[in-house]
Amino acid sequence: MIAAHGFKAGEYERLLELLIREPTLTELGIFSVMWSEHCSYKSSKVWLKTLPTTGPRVICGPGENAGVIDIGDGQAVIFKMESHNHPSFIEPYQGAATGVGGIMRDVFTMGARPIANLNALRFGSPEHPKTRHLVAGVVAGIGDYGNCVGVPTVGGETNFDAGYNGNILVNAMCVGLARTDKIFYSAASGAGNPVVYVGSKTGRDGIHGATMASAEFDEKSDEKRPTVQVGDPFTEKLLIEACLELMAGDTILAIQDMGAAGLTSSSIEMASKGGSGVEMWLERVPQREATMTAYEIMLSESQERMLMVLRPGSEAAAEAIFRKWELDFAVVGITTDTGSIVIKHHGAVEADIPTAALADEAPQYNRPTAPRAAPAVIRAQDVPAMPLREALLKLMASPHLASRRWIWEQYDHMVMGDTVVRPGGDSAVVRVDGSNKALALTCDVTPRYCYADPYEGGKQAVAETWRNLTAVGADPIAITNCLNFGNPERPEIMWEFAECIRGITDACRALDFPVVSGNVSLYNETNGVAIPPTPAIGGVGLIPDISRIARINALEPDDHILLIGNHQGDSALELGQSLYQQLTIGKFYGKPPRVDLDHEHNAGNFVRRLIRQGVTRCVHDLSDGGMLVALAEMALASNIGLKHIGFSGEFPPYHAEAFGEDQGCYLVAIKDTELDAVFESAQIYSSEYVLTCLVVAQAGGDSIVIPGEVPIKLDELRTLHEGWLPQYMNGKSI
Amino acid sequence: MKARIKVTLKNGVLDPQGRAIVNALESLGFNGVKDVRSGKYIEVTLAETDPAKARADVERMCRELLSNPVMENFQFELEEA
Amino acid sequence: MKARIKVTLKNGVLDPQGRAIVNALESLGFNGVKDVRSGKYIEVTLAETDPAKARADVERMCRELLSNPVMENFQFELEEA
Amino acid sequence: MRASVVVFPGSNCDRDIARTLAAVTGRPTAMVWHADTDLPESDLIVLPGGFSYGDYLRSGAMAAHSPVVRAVVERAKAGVAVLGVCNGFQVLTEAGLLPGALMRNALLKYVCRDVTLSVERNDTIFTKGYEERKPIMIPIAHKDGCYFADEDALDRVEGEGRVAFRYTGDNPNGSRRNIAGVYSENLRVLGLMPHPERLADPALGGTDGEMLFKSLFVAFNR
Ligand SMILES: Nc1ncnc2c1ncn2[C@@H]1O[C@H](COP(=O)(O)OP(=O)(O)O)[C@@H](O)[C@H]1O
Ligand SMILES: [Mg+2]
Repeated sequence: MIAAHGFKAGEYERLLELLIREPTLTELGIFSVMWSEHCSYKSSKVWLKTLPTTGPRVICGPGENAGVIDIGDGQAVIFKMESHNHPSFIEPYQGAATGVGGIMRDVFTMGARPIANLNALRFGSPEHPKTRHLVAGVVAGIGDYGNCVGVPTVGGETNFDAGYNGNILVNAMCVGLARTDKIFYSAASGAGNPVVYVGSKTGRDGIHGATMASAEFDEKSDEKRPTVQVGDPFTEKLLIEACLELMAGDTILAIQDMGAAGLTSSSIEMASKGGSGVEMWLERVPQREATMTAYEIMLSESQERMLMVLRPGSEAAAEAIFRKWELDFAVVGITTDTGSIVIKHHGAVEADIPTAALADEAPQYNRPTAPRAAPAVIRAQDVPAMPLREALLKLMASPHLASRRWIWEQYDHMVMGDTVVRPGGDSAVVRVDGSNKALALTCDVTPRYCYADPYEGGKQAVAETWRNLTAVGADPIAITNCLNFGNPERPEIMWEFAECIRGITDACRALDFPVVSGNVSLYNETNGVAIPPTPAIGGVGLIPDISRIARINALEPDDHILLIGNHQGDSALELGQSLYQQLTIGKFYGKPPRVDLDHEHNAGNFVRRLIRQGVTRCVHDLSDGGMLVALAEMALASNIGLKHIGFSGEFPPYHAEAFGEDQGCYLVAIKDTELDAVFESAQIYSSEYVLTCLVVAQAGGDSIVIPGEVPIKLDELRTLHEGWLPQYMNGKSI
Repeated sequence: MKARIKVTLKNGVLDPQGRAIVNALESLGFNGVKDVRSGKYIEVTLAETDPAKARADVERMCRELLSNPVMENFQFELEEA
Repeated sequence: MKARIKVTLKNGVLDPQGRAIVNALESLGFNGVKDVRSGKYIEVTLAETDPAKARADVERMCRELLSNPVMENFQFELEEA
Repeated sequence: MRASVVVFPGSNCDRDIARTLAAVTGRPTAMVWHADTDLPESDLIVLPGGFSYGDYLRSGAMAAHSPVVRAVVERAKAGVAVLGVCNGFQVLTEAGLLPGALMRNALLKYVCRDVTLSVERNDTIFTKGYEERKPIMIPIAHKDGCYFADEDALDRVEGEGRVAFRYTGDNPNGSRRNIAGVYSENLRVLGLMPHPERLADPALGGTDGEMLFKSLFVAFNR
């Protein structure tokens, strides 16, 4: 029974010491979930503490339901990213849907109206028999949930890699908008205040797996078996409207969504943060089934529920709002000054635990780490040359780079009427309703870089996020993260984790880009095979004036395309971990490209200045696939050919220049009349900072003309680039 | 042969559609609706004429495609087409 | 009483869901699937104990809410709950 | 022009369309909660997009039976203009104010993207400002937008000049005869799947949708 509750060595003994007696079954369940990795962050906390989390705009950093950033004019952006990996592997549609629902609740709990969703998805290799089914289910689940709630899903990223065959990743991000004077927190201080339950009824959804093995239940009885969590986006929509309506007044003292471990973690977090206690009467909890036990009610993960502490006397007015929205509302307890959580069910005390034992006294580990050997630098000459045309066509049609339109067209990305830049570019741009300001939103990480060199990979994830925000003209202001790793009890995995954090930290410091919220998902492994380390970064940028932005698809005939950045730095002649390397050799290996953070900062600031000055309206950064791929993406998106492409190297093959994944570089479209001025300012800038600025292509025609090769018709390229994913999903290709 | 297949949610699995139907029926003035559970109905026409083989096939179709074993049950009847 | 209601598409109404199931069954290796029609299955539990009254009620529920006569037919069975 | 937007639980384009209406008319739009049966005096009643009552069972089916829609039907019969967009169109067909039904998209997936439409006639209160036959670009965003009616009904609707818009590029959802929107017999009730309110602001990439609201504005401010 104790083992079935997942305690690690020594943890149960610690529980006995704290409680000074044997726990009841309900108490055992409560300790089990509160001390789980998911709730306690026991393996990751020591490292998370090292992240930079402050800055002039930060109103609230990690620790609350979501991070809060000041965007001026009395407005705040509230955002967070969260994983729903395991549930999505078991039941992709519901798993992904409830992931979206959960992250939105984290955001509106704090008083924000959700205004945009993003999702970072990692699937196994396309050949794997489960992949197609998982992609279909996850995308439909995310779409159906967000579409119904009416929050636009404006971006994300999608990878296919055999490293996720047994453990897919579904990371959902939500961004909301609030008034800085109307932000709600979860700390329930003070005694004698009513504890109120609102939303859906409680059923046996997703109860901790331990119940399956617990003696009280008959495994054969279908009736009592915990069930898959089912999301109801309609109820979520009502819950958002009802909560925001109540939040317009001042009756809420504390509020907390019921996420993982439902009523247990929400009530304990509220009490422990507020230094109070709480007593609850479970028979008052709205229930879907007649015969639920205290254990089940406390551990249920039924969706679309919230817990709040109200100002005494305001219950009736609050209830009227929730009734209007046809939601359940029940006073289920009261705050106390005992410092304990007391759970009563029909008068019987089912649990009585000091909240400190569950929260502050939860186990914490500084787990051992063991590094892998550093990989070697892969020079251009180590990788065979393939004709550039052939390589470009193959890369653009590959699972890595093929268009994700099939995914984002299933998401309503326009509802709410403020989507200025839709999916398909570097960042989505969502206007702050009723103003000229906008937010830029993206999420990024390159897991193969993180595997090869976790420190560089962590840095790169932050830098790419920053770059994608810069590429649309935004000031990058803060990030959230979702750190997906394998089993932390293995020193190699713990090392990956620690190194990624170190990389993220250095990049955040150098780029003034604080971490304001995040989530950790460990144990993503099957049969001892872990996923590649995947610290997904979600970034938010601020655009002061939507008339001064750049897009990937604004190229016009005769525009010159400048490469701005450090393309001739030490990584220019490397191909380690590039998509091109995998295309020609069949695998990724060696050292990934490095990010020079000073350079990143300087190049980005220069590009942003050009956008703000109105000198360019078309920008795209270099990432997966390198320069030639970025050029082709810009041409396709704009539906204009490239009548000339030039390389700076002295002689062919130009494969490293074309496909090397150099960091900190942008393609910037400039009109002929502006060219001299841009060069001049680049020259002045580079007297102080390192900056390369050279013309690499000119727009025009309906083909991409690579020197010495047959021109590539845009239509042919488009068919290949747009074709792969729909054909794969139809079962017509691998 | 023809298989008439019903796919229903397992007990305890939330059925928001069923609940919505209850509410709608009530607002239409139907009192006394105690519960509604929603599911799928699928008719499959098979070339197979041997009942035993057809039964085995349909069983496998239900298990592998037509129902989601994590949250659904199925049952079916077979008849001459 | 309990009503077991099947709502099906009228003949001649295109059924892309059914079509997709045929394709999926084929790719799973089921040959000899001649046709699939997809529909809804709804179980309504009623407080009513009089079969005639229950029948009239369910008939009206189907007509007014549970099916859309533009494209769907319905049929149902009643049984003691 | 006095415009009212009906808000069902689950509506989610109500604010968007109210904002567009307010921008065009220069006065606030009345928002009518689904439980209210006394609609304010209105020249135009709008049923917005979204997922009314969760769109369970069939899209629009639950809303069609709500008290407020019964009141809308009364007004429509009295000649008041009614516009149903997306979910609003589904509600109007379910309520019997417009012919046909909206079924699951032929490709079974939700689809959100711009489509081009032909304006079939530019002599109604909704379309007077559009140039005849000039295609317009408006986004769609739906899973159940495949317009269906039997052949006789389709012939009748076409014969009576009640097709409002057709998809001119790829048919995005399998709609019969590429129909994207239809009128009532008196041409004062319009239902359409595309969202004109979504391209009515240059900052969002287009303004073709705005003319529908401007046409109404002109019609009611003669
Ligand atoms: N799962 C997804 N959901 C929504 N949009 C996605 C998803 N995956 C990719 N996209 C979109 O496709 C485009 C290309 O993605 P990506 O190649 O990751 O861009 P970048 O290289 O600029 O980070 C982006 O606009 C992104 O938002
Ligand atoms: Mg980019």
